[in-house]
Amino acid sequence: MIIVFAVFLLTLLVLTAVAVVRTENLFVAVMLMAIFSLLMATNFFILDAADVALTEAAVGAGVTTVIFLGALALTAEQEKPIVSGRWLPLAVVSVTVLVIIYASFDQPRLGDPGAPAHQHVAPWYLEKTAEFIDIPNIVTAVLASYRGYDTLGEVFVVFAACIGVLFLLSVPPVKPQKSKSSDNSSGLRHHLIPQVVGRLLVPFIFLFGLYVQFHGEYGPGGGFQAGAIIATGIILYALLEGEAAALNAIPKSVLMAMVCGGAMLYGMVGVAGMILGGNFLDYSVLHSDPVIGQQMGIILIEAGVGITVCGALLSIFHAFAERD
Amino acid sequence: MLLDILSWILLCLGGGFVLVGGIGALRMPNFYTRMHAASLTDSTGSILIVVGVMCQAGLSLATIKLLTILIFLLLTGPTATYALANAALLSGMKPQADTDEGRSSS
Amino acid sequence: MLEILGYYNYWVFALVLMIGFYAVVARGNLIKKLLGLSMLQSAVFLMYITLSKVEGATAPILQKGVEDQIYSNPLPQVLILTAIVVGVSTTALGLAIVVRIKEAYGTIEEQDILKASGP
Amino acid sequence: MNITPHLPALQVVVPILSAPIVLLLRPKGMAWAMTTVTSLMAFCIAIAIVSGVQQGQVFNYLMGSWSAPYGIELSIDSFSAIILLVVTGASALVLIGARRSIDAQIESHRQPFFYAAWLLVLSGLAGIVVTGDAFNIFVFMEISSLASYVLIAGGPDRRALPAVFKYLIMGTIGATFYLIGIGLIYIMTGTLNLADMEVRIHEVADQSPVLLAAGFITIGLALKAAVFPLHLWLPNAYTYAPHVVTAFLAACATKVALYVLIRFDFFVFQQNLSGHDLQFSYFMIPLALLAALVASSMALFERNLKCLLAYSSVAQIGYIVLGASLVTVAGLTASIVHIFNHALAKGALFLAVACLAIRLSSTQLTDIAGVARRMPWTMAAFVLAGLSLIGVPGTAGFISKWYLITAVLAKGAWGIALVFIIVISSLLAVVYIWKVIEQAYFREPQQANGAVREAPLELLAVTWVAVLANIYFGFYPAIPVSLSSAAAELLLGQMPQ
Repeated sequence: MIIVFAVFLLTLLVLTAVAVVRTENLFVAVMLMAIFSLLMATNFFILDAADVALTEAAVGAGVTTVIFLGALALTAEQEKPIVSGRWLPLAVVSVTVLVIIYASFDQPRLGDPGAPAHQHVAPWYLEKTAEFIDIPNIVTAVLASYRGYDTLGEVFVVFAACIGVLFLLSVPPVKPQKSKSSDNSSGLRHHLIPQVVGRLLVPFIFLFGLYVQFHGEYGPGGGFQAGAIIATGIILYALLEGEAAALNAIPKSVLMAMVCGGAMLYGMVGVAGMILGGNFLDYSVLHSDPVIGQQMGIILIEAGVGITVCGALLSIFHAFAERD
Repeated sequence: MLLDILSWILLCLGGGFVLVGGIGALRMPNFYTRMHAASLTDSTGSILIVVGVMCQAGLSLATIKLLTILIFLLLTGPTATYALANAALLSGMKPQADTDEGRSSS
Repeated sequence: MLEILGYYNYWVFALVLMIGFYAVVARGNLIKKLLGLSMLQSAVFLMYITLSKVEGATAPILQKGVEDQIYSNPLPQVLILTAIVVGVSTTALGLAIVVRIKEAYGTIEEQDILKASGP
Repeated sequence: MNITPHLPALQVVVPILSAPIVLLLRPKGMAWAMTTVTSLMAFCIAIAIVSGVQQGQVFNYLMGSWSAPYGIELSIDSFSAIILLVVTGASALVLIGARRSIDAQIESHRQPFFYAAWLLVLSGLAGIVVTGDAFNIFVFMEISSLASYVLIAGGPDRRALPAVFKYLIMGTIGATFYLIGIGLIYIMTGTLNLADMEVRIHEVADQSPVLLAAGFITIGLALKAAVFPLHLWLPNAYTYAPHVVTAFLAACATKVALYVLIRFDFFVFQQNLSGHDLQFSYFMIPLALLAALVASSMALFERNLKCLLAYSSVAQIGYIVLGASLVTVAGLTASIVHIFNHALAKGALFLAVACLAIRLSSTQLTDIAGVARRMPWTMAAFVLAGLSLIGVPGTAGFISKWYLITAVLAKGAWGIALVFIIVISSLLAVVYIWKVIEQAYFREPQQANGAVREAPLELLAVTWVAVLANIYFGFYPAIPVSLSSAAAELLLGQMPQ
């Protein structure tokens, strides 16, 4: 039964992808892209990847769409029809599809427990996590401890994107914006119903974000998801009350401090491991009991990740929204 | 057993509503009628489905989570519909009784 | 049954990958190119998550008191968590560049930019 | 605490953790000082690593103390050491002289972002080089790429923006292809650790997913490395970037992508895929030769000095690929020595261009007419670095050309044809360098250039340091050559022939 559902979803995914490419209205394309991300998230969930599904839904469907819309408001909504040269790319693309599909016949079939990918490294994680780290969510354990260095890198990717957007958009706009947009930026301020409902929702979104942050060791969730969820909560607040109110609540300097502070927190936990006699990012030396040390380290770095992601996404949002 | 049957009835009903809503969104002549079709059935459908799933889950933590989801859906769905209609109205799309014109414009 | 789904997943991966690639290469609109780019990345996510699935398994969250439960492979999921964040970072940076291009050239169509910066 | 075993981690951690600090520093003028000091520290760490490697020390570092295939392992051999030297050296040297040039091109309130991005590029590139984990390479590749988009987009010319957008698109496609390749290998082997992969891929080497993975990884990295014909992003990106950024990135960004390409291909694929060496040669040699010829000819017709040098970079990447695609120890040695020497020569040339640009505010060839009279030291540096690029004896460029030609000749009859093409391409280099020299020395200066003075002292000084390094390594090539030949033997060590 679930397979029929999965096939249906995947087919829908391809159709959505085609629609995104074909439509000439960019607004429609961005909305379809959000649907595409949601479909993708559902697929991930069917394939047992709860953490990834949560992230894709929060980041892919939520934050990315908001950023796209922010950029659309500053650029154009309509795409010019293409004039020439669509056959060569189509030919290249078709050949590549055929090659990839051909190669798929040698791959181990889906779900085969005997596939090499499930034989070598992964079983070790599944077996040893209980002993070394003792948290139920193995994805979090791998993310934060076994491959914590990757995650450090990832935090700095977000950091790089954030400073990049701020750097690029710190140039004052070349031409003065039309006065029409000033009405837009206050968003839904004059609409009673969305405002009331929105105000009701915002605290619960924060609560859910914190739950995802601190429940990450036990269930799906963690720093990225929590950071993205809390950021969307604040973005909702900004849409309801206007850009200025959100900036008033959390000024840009605080956002900057969050971005830098979260990244530094992560790095400092790693350096602390080094100073206390372990290797970089070795959390077991943080406490006399290595298992508790690992757990402490994971909670700390997840907090660092959450703070940085939240601060970075909000900084990026404000950088786009301000230019309106 | 009885709970199981009840739950399946609710789930099927909910699915039916959502399906009808989808058809409506496709077949209705203009923007406001389409939205109308989609939003009403969507709310009803989601209530029925969530209650159906709650029957399956029995008395557990999952039921409380489902209840929260239900409350969220009931709050956000109509609000989103309202915001959408309002935005459409503000951007100059007039509701029309004359369906023929609506068809040609949509 | 799962076998068919296995192949189907890979084929969808290939199709979506190339649809995204087509959008990047053949479309002249810069925002469309970025949409294509994030589709391209999503396709890769699908491939990784597909290969993490194990038949009859559940999500890799250890359950207390349940014996001989099999779990799906956590490693590709971790990699994709990282890759999703990398994807949104790239998209955000790309959009910032598009906004600047729009301000500098007044257009976000590739041909018009070439025309404007040509001579 | 003993620092030596932590050196591989510190190489990345020091610059990466300085980036947030640079952003928070007050007053903002401190950003440059902090960045330069950090970069110098990274350079010192690299020197310590190189001296350790030369004494036969092997650097392996387990991140988080998790043993190798489970955690992430950093591993440094002589190949990584020489690239580290190039990356950190280029960053430190350029930064010391960069301050005025950056002040002239980037507004002061945006500078902290710029310097933080610079540090991220540095740590990203260093991170790629020190790591022994395939996915970790992807993560650090994205850090360095995103940050280098930021650096390039900092240029005041609006044409920098479309150029950097193109770079972003092609760079991301490259990274995504690389990711697909790793995924396919992971399906077949279950590991991400390069050393482990090398062992485990052997059993599945002939299956189509592995071949597909080899294709995806090679194309993806070739995109990042601007291997002809995937170099389309490079000329414009280098031309419109801030001048010192061009000097830094031209010296090391593409080189690091080439490093990953060579490492992956020789470490993982060559030893396990039957016939891969021949496929690699047949596929890459024509591309390399075309790169050398076509890009050199493109450089001939360029009117912009930076664009000319950027095309010349594409041609030089052709030489590096050519050496590697011979799949012999001599060829690979030539290739790695050339990575080092080309970084020296191109870094010096772009620094000289930065010197010119700070006074002339344009890099069009017509605008530098007669400038040698006003800026004799700058142009002298340009000439010497140009000689090194061409490969005149007594400069570093000669050493790598010599190794390359020796390696090619060892291939027998058709090697002579290859030498012929190398010589033609070098002659083209003579012509395009001469074109610049002719403009600068033998044309009447334009009226507008009347007030032009010699470049600021610190920028001129680092330019000359780079030029003197070219000459020094031309006469005493022991360090790069010994490291490169050790690296080449290591990479080909377990080859059957």
